[in-house]
Amino acid sequence: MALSEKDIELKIREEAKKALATGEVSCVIGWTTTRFPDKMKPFFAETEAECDELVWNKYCINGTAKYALDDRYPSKKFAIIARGCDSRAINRMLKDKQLLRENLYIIGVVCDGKENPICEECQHKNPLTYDVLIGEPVPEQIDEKRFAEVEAFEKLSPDEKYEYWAKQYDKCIHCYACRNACPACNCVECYADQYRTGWQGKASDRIQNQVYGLTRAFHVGDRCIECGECERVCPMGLPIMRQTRKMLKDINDLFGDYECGMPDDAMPVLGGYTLADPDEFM
Amino acid sequence: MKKFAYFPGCSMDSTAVTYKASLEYVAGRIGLELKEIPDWNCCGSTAAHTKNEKLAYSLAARNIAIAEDTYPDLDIVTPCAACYSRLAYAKHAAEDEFTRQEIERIIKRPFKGKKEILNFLDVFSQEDVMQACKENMVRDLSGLKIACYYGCLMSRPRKITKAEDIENPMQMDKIIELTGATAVEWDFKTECCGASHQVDAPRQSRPLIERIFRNAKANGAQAIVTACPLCNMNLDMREKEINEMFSKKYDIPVFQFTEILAIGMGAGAKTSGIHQHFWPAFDLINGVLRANFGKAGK
Amino acid sequence: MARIGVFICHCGTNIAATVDVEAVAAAAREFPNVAFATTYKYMCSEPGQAMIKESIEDYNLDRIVIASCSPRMHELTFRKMLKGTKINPYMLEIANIREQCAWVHTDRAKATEKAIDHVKMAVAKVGKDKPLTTSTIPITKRALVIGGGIAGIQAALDIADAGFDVTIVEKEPSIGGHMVMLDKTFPTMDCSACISTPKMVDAGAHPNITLKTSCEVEKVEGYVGNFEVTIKEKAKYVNHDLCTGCGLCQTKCPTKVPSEFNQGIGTRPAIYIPFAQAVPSKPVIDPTCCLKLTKDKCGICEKVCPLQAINYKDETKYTTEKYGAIVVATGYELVDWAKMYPEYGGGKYADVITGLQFERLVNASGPTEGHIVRPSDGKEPKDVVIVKCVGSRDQNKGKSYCSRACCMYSAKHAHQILDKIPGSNVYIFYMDVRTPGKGYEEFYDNTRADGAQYIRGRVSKIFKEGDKLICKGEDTLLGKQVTVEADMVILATAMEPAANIADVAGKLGISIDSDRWVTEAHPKLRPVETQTGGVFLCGTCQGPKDIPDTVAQAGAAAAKVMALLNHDEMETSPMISSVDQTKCSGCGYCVEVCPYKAISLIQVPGRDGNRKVTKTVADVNSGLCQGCGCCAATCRTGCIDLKGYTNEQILKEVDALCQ
Amino acid sequence: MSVKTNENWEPKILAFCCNWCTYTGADLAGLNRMKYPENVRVIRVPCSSRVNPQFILRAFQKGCDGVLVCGCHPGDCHYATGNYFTRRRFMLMQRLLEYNGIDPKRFQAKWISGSEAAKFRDTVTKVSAEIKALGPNTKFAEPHFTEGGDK
Amino acid sequence: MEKILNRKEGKLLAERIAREADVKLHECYQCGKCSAGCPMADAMDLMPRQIVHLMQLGDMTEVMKSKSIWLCASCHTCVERCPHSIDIPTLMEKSRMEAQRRGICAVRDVRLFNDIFMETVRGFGKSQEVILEGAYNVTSGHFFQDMKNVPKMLQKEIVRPELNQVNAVNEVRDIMKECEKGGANR
Repeated sequence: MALSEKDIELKIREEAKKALATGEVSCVIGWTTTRFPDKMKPFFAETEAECDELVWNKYCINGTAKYALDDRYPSKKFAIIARGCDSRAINRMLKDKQLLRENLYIIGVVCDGKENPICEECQHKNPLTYDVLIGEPVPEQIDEKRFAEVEAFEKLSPDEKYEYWAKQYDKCIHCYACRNACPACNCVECYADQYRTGWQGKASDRIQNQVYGLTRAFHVGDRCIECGECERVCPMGLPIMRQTRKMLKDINDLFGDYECGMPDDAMPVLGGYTLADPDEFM
Repeated sequence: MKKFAYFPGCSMDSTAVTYKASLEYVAGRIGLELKEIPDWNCCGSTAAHTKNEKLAYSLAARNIAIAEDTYPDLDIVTPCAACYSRLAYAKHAAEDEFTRQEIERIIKRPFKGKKEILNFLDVFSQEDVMQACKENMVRDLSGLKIACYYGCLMSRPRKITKAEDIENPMQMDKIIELTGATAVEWDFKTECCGASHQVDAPRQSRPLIERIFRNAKANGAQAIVTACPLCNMNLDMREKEINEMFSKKYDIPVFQFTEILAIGMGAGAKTSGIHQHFWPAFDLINGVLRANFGKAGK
Repeated sequence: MARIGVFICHCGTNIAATVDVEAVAAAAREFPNVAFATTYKYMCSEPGQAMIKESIEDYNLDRIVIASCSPRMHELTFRKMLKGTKINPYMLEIANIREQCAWVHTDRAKATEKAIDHVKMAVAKVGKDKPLTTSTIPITKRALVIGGGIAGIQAALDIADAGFDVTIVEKEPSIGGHMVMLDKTFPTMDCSACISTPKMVDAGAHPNITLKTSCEVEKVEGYVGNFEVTIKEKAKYVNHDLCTGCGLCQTKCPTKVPSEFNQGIGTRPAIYIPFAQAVPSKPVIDPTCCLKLTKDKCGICEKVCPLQAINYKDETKYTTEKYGAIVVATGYELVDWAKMYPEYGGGKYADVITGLQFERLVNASGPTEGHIVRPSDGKEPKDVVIVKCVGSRDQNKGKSYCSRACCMYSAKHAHQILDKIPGSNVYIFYMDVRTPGKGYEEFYDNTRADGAQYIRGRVSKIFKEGDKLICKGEDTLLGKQVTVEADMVILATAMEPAANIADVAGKLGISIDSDRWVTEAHPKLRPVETQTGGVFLCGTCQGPKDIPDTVAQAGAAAAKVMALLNHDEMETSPMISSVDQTKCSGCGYCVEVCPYKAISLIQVPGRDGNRKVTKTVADVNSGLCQGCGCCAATCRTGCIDLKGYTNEQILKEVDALCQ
Repeated sequence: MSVKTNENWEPKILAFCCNWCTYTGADLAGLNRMKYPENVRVIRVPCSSRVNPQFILRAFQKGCDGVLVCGCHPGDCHYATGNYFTRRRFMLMQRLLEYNGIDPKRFQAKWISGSEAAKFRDTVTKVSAEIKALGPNTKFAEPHFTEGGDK
Repeated sequence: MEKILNRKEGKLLAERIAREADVKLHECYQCGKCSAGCPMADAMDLMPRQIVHLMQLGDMTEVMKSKSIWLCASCHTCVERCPHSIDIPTLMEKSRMEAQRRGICAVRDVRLFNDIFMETVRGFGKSQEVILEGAYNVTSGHFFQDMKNVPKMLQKEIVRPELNQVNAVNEVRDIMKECEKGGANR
């Protein structure tokens, strides 16, 4: 029998307290209320009392995993309340060697979707990596339409495509919110901040934004876990996933089934090769 | 115990009386349920694929299609090596989607071609069936030296039969050893007996039989055991002729492996079918049983 | 502020005829930071070089661009020239205005424009050049030879004779390999043992050679000139320092198992010296069959040993040593034909033997003292069939390649049988007879003259009837089936690389092909080198070959090793990757893409705000890095960069082109 | 003035060539006095795998009309495996650029060995013609390059 | 003898047959292992190896005229032992069909037997061994072949007089009719 929302919330608090009680965990990363009933915010519970402020409802939409990068050299463990997407984010950062598994205590929670449009496409409602699991695992769905949007867009003419993106990048304010939210954007120092090398201009004009957008798509494209945080945090509403999904679609087409954030040892596509790869450059 | 969709093949209803009798007896003893495919037709045998590839696939496929419809959960088993080969070929052909659709069009039935096609050696070498046979043994055939003859179509071509060892298969050897008989090591287990040409090119194909007898004899076999009505008839019926033709005195009765099993399970001469052989077989079996009679054990 | 000098070469009229060199110079003077630009007839000539040197002094230049022929032509020349000046040799860029401009264009205006662009790009790039110094790495003047067959022995002797220390690692208890098993060698028919055992003794006694038998390479670290190799020494259970090799123990040992050296024909005890001429000629105990070690019974050898050299408690030992160069000479094995060819009896007939087994049969020191007899009943065979290409040239069942030596040794076997057994018949089933070697065709001729029957066709089946092995083949020249009733059949089985070659190759970082043969650096021009610097190869680990080719290749590999070890130190290219460890995230993707295993993740002290922390960052081994730059393009942060082709430089070049 | 109709307009094409194969092949083309259009500029890199996809973006941004990346044939890489990475990177890059409205002819990759001088000539000639037909790159370039195109 | 195909057509035909049989003709290097193990080789006028060689040469006339293509027992010994797994039985089978289409038949009895076999299947849906043997003996002129065994068969009740027939025999006839449309049969 499925647990109710309230049951899960209580269990989360219980597990959070247990985790803190071990003394090995410095804080539990989860969600708490704001003054708006339909907005929850990320929350770091550091004491037992604070654990009772942790909540679980359909407005808990922020990703929790990336906060673990706030302290890259923690003296104690972080406990993370992780839904399927968060667990994939954690796997991403583990594989990118930005987190150490022994520094994490993962409280997995089976999630049936939040008030977040990306959840409709979710292929992993069950956490993939966890130390303790709350809720009964549910059957996973396969999102048949994963690349439908990309496929439709591919059919446009080059000019139409360009016009579309030009309009989008004209809107972009170069705020890097997408980067800051993205679990795959986990470099210590982003290429875009390295002005001396001159990879990237600071200005927020169409060209610079395009360069940034494409570079980012290429940097995370083969590691994207499709959590949709980039689009969610974008203040200008850019369809950022549409770029990374394109990369993922091509990878699927060219190199076989591909999904990131899985608990396996597979290298990202651009970090490897096979002799049997297709060749178009003969 | 186990159920199969059963494709007897034309020979089972005519010349392969001994196979039919002994198979029914053994199946009954170990509780093997054989559901005959309703209104089956000839698989086409060698003649069809000599003449027309499409026809060869389609004739065989009709039987598979009926089995798919009538017994959706059962694997198909057939006693005849040629039928086995033709059915397996049809299944193999269906892997090509275009061919599969073409066959469907011709036979006017849905045809998936996913069913497992088995011969009776496959069935009897399954562990639980072996166990059941073992439990039902009441006679000891120790001392009987047998050359197991598999023929070509049970093992070749490998892409169709998926056989592990095509030069020296061991399935039948293991099965007949359940009776206490010894399977001799010999070299002509899978050499062709020329059955398909014995009628239309007898002069050229008789020597193929002779070399099988010769090698079996050279390796000390007293009897040859087959698992196919065609091979069986070909060897058994023509042994006398071979002896005359090549001035030899082979005295090697030819059995179906099910006959040996049936004898081991206690079947009489009539039930097991050994009285219906062309080359007399009764004396050999009788001798072995007499020699073992009274020995400790069974 | 950089002060750049630009020197434009006329190359006689090679450049000047198509490119307006003066216009290029004029344009160059306008580029930022260009302090001086001029042209000259032949920049690479003595006076040209002198002019550049003078200009560096006169105009106080700190970097230069030379617009001339391809950098592949004279980059090194000009670098050498700069060594005598105040400018670092790497503060130089070449603009290719000959091969890729003047020679391929005819329109003078457009060619000039392109030349100007090339100079502009070079100027932009040179502005970001940094002085680089070639570092030198010391070279350990010792060589490791993996494999103690004739290839390894020959290579080791050659290297040792040049005065360098050599270690031979051999997995068997004695060196010698396959050659010492052979009876005679074609085409000269000299005794194989007689020519190979002296070499073994030489290797054993050479002051510069250390033999490590019963040993295998466990781990290889480091790079050319500086390998650190861990060698695993399997337990011998006999103290070779005490043992004198009297051999008493092996005569008393009650255990008998098939002898590896005699290819299963004949037996050996559990404590054994593999063969009479073994080097070292001291026994080891086989722990898989020794009664004492398997069942804690017996112990006779310990009792009879006059020197108490037996030690049942012996254990596997590991030693680590430094070497400057490694020679791979792991040799071959015969394919397991019995698994591949059930139609030849699949191994159930004792009288169907391999060529190597025949070598032991016919060898005077072999189990039959050189009498050719059937292993099954000891009778002398009268009719012998030799089947060639068993496992070779057979995609379906074996290997697609030709094993090269079989044609000749089969002829040799035929000759030996006909010679030793009067009235015998030898039938050789063949597809093609391949005799490309000095004296080989003549040998084949002689074998036919001896009476060997060559039948062109592959045998389809070998079976037994009575005492005879029936071989069925087709005489393809007659177009008829033929049957030979043989007493014995010799199969010329295919060679394949040593079973553990993939493992060895993995440890050394060298590549193997789809048949597992070791890949040479270039099949024609670098036949004894591998992709990894300092690792060389010789013998049959590279592909099937006969003894003369093997020995020649061993000498070649030895020469390469000597050329390397002759230097005290070697220069490494400074144009390699380096990591800005303050920015590195330690994701390790560069580690994955590096073909030379030159990058590793290391722990370094760092700061996080005010805290002292330990960071994990990438680190480049300058000895291993070859400067391909794949890592630099993989790094998202851009913190790993390729010196001489930095991100900044290439971006500047791109920008310069478009301005 | 519309640049596209200007018959004198010459595209700017950038070619990244690996030192061991394609750059050698290009030198050989020179040695053999082969002829090809003048509008290609070569940047020498040690290996095609040195080419960061961001270099290509930069080239378009700065007004290049076409970019070519050339390296050794797969299996022949001087550094053993570099071009296998190149192959993956740029197959994806090409598709991503197309997806953003850039004609795939503007960014091409090709394997050209040190002996394939003719292939170098043919490739460069073909790419040059293709890009000339496409006209100047206006989609990605910084604004001042899109107006007029002349420097 | 009259040439039925000229060289070029033969080449094309050989290539087509090879393609359909998934055989790369060039792979055969004429080692003869196929023919060495072929049980029918003694009766064949051309060795299986020679059939492949003729196909390499594109001389399909010789191939189609040969007895070998009719005598192949499809035992597949050759394929399994071939170093290149060349599917000779399929090459033979397809050549045989081509020969039939052109009315060439070097071994009349084999074709006769196959034809009668298929006619009994057309008549009854199953093969009838007694009718088959009888009809074959009559049409081929080998009246007494295997007749010695008949009394024994009857005596031991090995064959019975009743006929086996498929109820939906029309279905089988339709299948045959449909397959024979393109004239593949003849």
